[in-house]
Amino acid sequence: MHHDYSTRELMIVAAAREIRDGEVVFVGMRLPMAAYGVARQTHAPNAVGLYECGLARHEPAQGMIHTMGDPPNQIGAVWATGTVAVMGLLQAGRVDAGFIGGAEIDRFGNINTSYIGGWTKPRVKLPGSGGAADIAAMSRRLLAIMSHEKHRLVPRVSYVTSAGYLDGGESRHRAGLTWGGPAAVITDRCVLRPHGPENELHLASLHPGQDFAEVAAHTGWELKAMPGMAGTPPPTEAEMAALRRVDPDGYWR
Amino acid sequence: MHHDYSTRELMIVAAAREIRDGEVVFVGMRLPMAAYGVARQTHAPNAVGLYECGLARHEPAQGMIHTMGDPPNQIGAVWATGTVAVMGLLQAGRVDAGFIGGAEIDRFGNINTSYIGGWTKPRVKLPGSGGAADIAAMSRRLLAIMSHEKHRLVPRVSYVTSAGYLDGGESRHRAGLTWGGPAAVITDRCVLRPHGPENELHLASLHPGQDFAEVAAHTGWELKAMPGMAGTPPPTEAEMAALRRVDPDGYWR
Amino acid sequence: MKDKRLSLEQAVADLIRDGDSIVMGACLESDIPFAATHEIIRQGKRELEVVAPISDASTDMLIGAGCVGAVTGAWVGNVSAGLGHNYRRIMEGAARGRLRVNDHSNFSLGMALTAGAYGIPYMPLRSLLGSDILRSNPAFRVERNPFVRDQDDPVVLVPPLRPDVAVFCVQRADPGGGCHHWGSEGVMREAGLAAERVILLAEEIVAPEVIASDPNRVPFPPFRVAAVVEATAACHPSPMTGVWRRDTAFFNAYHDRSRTPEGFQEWLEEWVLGVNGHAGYRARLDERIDSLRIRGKALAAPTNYAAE
Amino acid sequence: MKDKRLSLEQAVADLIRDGDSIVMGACLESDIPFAATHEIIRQGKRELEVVAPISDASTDMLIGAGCVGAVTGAWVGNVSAGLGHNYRRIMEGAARGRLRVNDHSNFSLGMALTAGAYGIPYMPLRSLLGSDILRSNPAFRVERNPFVRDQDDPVVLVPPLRPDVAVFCVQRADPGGGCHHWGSEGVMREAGLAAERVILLAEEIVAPEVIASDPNRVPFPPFRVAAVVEATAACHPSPMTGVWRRDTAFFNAYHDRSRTPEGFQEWLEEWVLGVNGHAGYRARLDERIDSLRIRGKALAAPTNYAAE
Repeated sequence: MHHDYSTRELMIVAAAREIRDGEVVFVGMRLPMAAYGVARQTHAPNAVGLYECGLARHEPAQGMIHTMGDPPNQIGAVWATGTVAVMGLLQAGRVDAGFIGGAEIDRFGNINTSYIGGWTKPRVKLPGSGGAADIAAMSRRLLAIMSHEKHRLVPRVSYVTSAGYLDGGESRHRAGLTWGGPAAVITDRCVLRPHGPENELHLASLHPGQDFAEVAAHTGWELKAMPGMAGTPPPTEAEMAALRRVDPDGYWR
Repeated sequence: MHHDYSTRELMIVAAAREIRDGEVVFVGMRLPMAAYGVARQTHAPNAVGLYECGLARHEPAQGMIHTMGDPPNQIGAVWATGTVAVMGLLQAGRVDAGFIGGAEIDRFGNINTSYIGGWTKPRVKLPGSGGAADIAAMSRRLLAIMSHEKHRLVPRVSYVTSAGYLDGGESRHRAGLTWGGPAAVITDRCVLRPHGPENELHLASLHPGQDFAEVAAHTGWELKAMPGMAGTPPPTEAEMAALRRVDPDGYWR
Repeated sequence: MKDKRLSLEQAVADLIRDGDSIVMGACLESDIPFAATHEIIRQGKRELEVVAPISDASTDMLIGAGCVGAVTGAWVGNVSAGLGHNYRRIMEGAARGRLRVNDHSNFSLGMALTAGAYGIPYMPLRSLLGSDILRSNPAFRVERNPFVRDQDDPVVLVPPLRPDVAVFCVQRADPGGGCHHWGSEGVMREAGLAAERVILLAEEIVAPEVIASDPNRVPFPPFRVAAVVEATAACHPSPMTGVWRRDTAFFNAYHDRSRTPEGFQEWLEEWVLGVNGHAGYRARLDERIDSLRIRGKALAAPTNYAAE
Repeated sequence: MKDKRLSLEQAVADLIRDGDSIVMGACLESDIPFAATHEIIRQGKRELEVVAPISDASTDMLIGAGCVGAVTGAWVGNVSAGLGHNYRRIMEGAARGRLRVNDHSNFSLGMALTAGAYGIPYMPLRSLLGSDILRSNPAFRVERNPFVRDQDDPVVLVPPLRPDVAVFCVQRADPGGGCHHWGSEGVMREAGLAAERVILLAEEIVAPEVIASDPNRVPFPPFRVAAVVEATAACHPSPMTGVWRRDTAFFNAYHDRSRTPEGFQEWLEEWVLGVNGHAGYRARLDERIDSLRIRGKALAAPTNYAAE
C-alpha cells in the first residue's frame, strides 16, 4: 500500500482497476488516459485503447498529452484511421468498456454534458456530446468519472446527453439499447454501481477517509449502500509506480 | 483519317469520343480502359478515371494490363482507396460517365450479365453484376459496349442485371433512378442511342462498311434510325496514334 | 493539370459565401485550419453554418466574431481548457435566438457525412437511442427496423450532410489538389467527399509525383479539391502529426482572455484583426513557432509501388 | 503481445469450419489468397458460404472442388479469361440446387460489409433500384424513404453481412496481427472489421515496430486478427502491389483446362491435391515465380511521425 497519493490519483487507480486484461477500451480524455496507462502496466498488459479521433494504441503515449490528437498519441499507434471506423467498432459491440466524464449524472446513470436548465433556454450551455452519447450507448460497460457534488449527482438530469439506465429497470433495453449501461461511476468520494432490479446507482466502495453519511449528504438522491459495500483499496506501490511513469511531472497530483 | 484499323479499334475510338474533357469516368475493364487512354491523349486531357477496385488515375496505366488491380494500374494512381469510396462517389452523383459491357441488352438498354433463361433454372450462368448494376444505376450517362448479334440485342432481357430505361419512357425515373440511363451503346456495327419519349435505342451512327438493313437484321427488335443518323467517323491519325501508345503490342487489333 | 493554388485571402473570398455550411477541419483535435478561421473573421463572413465534429476552439472564435448562424455539431468548447465562453455567452443570453444549434454526437455527425459522401439517402444507427439529442435536434427520426418483424426494434435514422465547404490542413499537397495526410483522420475523408468545395491549407507544396508516389495516403481525389493554399503553421495552435506540437498554453490563454466580451475583443484584435494575414500572425508568434516545430525524424517503413 | 503465427495448414484447420461464411480476399482482382483456397480444398472443407466481391477464379476453384454451399457475391468467373466453368456446370445442371446464390452488386456487397463492420442495422441504397438482383435475392427490401413525405422515394435496404472468416494477403505483418497493405483496397477494410476471425497471409513477417512506424497503412487493428501465416506468393496467380505481377497465363490455362470436369480434376491434381502444401506449389512454379517478382523500386515519399 502506498501512502502518498492525491484524490485524483486514487480516482485514476480506481478507474484503471475497471479495465480487465485483454479488453478493448474506449479511452476518453484526461483521467481515463492515465487510467489506461496504469492498467496496461499493471494487471491488464493486453488491453487495447481506442481513441475517437481515429487511433488504436497498445502502449500508452509517452509523457503528458493534452488531447488525444497530440503527436505523442500518434507515434507508435497500432492503427490510425477515422472516427467512423473506431466508433463503428463500438456500435458493432466490439468495445468492452468506455470512459466518459460529465457535468451532471442521475440515479440511473444518465449523464448531461449539453444543457443545464433545458435546451430551449439553458442556464448553462455545456460543450455537448462529443463522442459521449455514443460511448454511453454502445460500450459493453460504461465507466463514468465525476466530481462528487450534490448539484452534479441529481435525481434526474435535465437533459440526457448520454443514456444510462434511462428511467431504470428495463427501460434502457426497451429503448433499443440491448447491451451496456453504467458499470461504475468513479467520483472523488466513492465508487457507485448499479444495483437491484431498478439499476439505481448504489454506493459500492468508499474512498479512504470518506464516510457514508457525508457522501450521502453530497448526493442528490437518497443514496443506498450495496450489499458488501467496502472501502476503496488505496493505490498499491505497483499502481503508483505505473502512474508515475504515465505522469512523470505529477500533472494529476 | 486513318485507314488501317480493326473493328475493335474503331469501337475503342468511338467509346473514347463519348468521354468529354474534364469528366469523371468510371472505367471498366478491357476496351474502356483503352478508350479512356485514347480520350485522355486526344480531346479529354483533364478527364479522371475511376476504378471500382479503389483507384483514381489521371494518366492511363503504362502498357497492357489485364485487370484494373494489376501493378501498372496501381503505380501512379492519384488515389488508392476502397470500393465503397469510389462507388459511393457514383451514388452521390459525382460520376459523369460509366462504362460496362454485357451479354444481352434490350431495346430499352437494360443489360443482363447474370442469367440467360431465368434465374431459377438458367440455361447459361454468367458471372453476375460485379459493379455493372451500380454503374448503370448511378452514372450520369451509361456507355455500354456490346458485340452486335441478334441473340444479344433482344426485345427484352430475361434478367435485368443493370437497369437501362426499364420499360421505357419514365419507368426508370419512377423506379427511383432520378438520373442516368444509357447514353450510347457501342457495338461492332454501329452506335445506338436512346431516342424519343420511350427512350428506345435507335441507330445513331453506322460504322464504315455497315448498312442499315444488315444491322437491323442482326438486331432483335425492329430497329429504327435516329433523325440525323450518320456514319461513324473512322479513327483520325491522332486517335490512332494515341491508341498505339496505350496498346503498343496491338492486343486490341 | 489545372493549377488550383490561391492565396488564403483569395480562397476564403472566392469559395466561402455568407450562409454557407462549412467544415473547419475534421480531425477533432489536430489539423484544425485556424488560419482560415482567422481569415473568415477578417473578411467578416456572416451566417455560416459550422459543421463541427469538435474543431477545438475554432467554432468558439467564429461565434464570438459574429460569423455563425448555426452550429451542426457534437461539441463546441476548448478541448484542453474547457468550455467555450463565446458559445456560452450567446446561448445563455437573450441573443440565443441568433444561433441555431443542431445537436449531434461525433458518430452521428460522422455517419451524416458518410451518407453525404456516398449518396446514402439516410443512415440507420443504434447509437443515440435514449439520448435527448433525438429530441433537441428534430432532424433525426426513430423508426422500426423493417427487417425485424416480431418485435419492436427501434433505429435512429440520420439524414445526410453535404456541406458547401470543407477546409483541411494537410502535411503536403500538389498544385492540382492531390494531397497527403497522416495521423488520425477524424471525419476528414467523409467531409472531403461530401463537401461541394474543398480548400486545402498545405504545410508544403510538392510536385504531383510526390503525391502520386503514395496514393494510399491521399484522403480524397484531387478532382474534389477546389483550392490549394500554401500556408505554413495554418493549424496553430492545434498540432499536426510529424510537423507541429500542440500549443496548449495558447489555447489556455485564449480561454482566459475570452472570459469577458472585452477580453475576447482584445484577443481578436491582437491575434486576428490587427495582424497582416497569416504571415503577420506567424510573425507575431515569433520564436514561439520555432519551439513548436517537430525536429525529430521517425520515418514510416519504406513502401514499394513498383510495377516491374 | 500474443504471438498469432500459425502454419497455413493449422490456420485453415483451426479457424475455418464446415458451413462457415468466408471472404477469400476482398481486393477484387489483386491480393487473392489462393494459397488458402488450395489449402481449404486439400482439407476438404464443405458447405462454405463464399462471400465473394470478385475474388477472381478462387470461387470457381472452390465450387469445382465441392467446398461451397452458397455464394453471396457480385461476380464469379475468371477476370481476364471470362466465365467460370465450374460455376456454370453446377448452375446449368441438375445439381444446381446444391449451390445457393445470393446475388449482390459490388457496391451492395461493400455496403453490407460496411453495415456488418460498423453495427449499422441495415444500409439504405439508391443503387440497384430497377435491377432484378432485388428479385433473385430476397434478402433486400425496398421501402419508402421516410424523410420524403410528398412523393414516393424508394430506397433499397441492404442487410448487414458479418462473415465468420476473412482471409487476406498483405505485404507485411507482425506476429501480433498488425499489418500493412497498400494498393487498391476493394472491400478489405470493411470485411476485416466485419468478420469474426481474420487470417492474414503475409508476404513477409516483420517486427511490430515496422508496422507501428506507419499506423495509417494498417487496414484494421491487430486485435481483430486471429492468425498470421507467413506465406510468400500466397496470392499467385493474382498480383500484389509492389511485390508480384499478375500471372495471366496461369489464369488462362486454368480457364482452358477447367472447361471439362476431367480437365479440372487434372488441374486440381497437378496444382493443389498433388503438391505438398504451399511450398510444394511454389516449387512446382519453379522459375516462373521468379519471373513474376517485381524487382524495381518506386518508393513512397518519406513520411515523418516524430512527436518531438
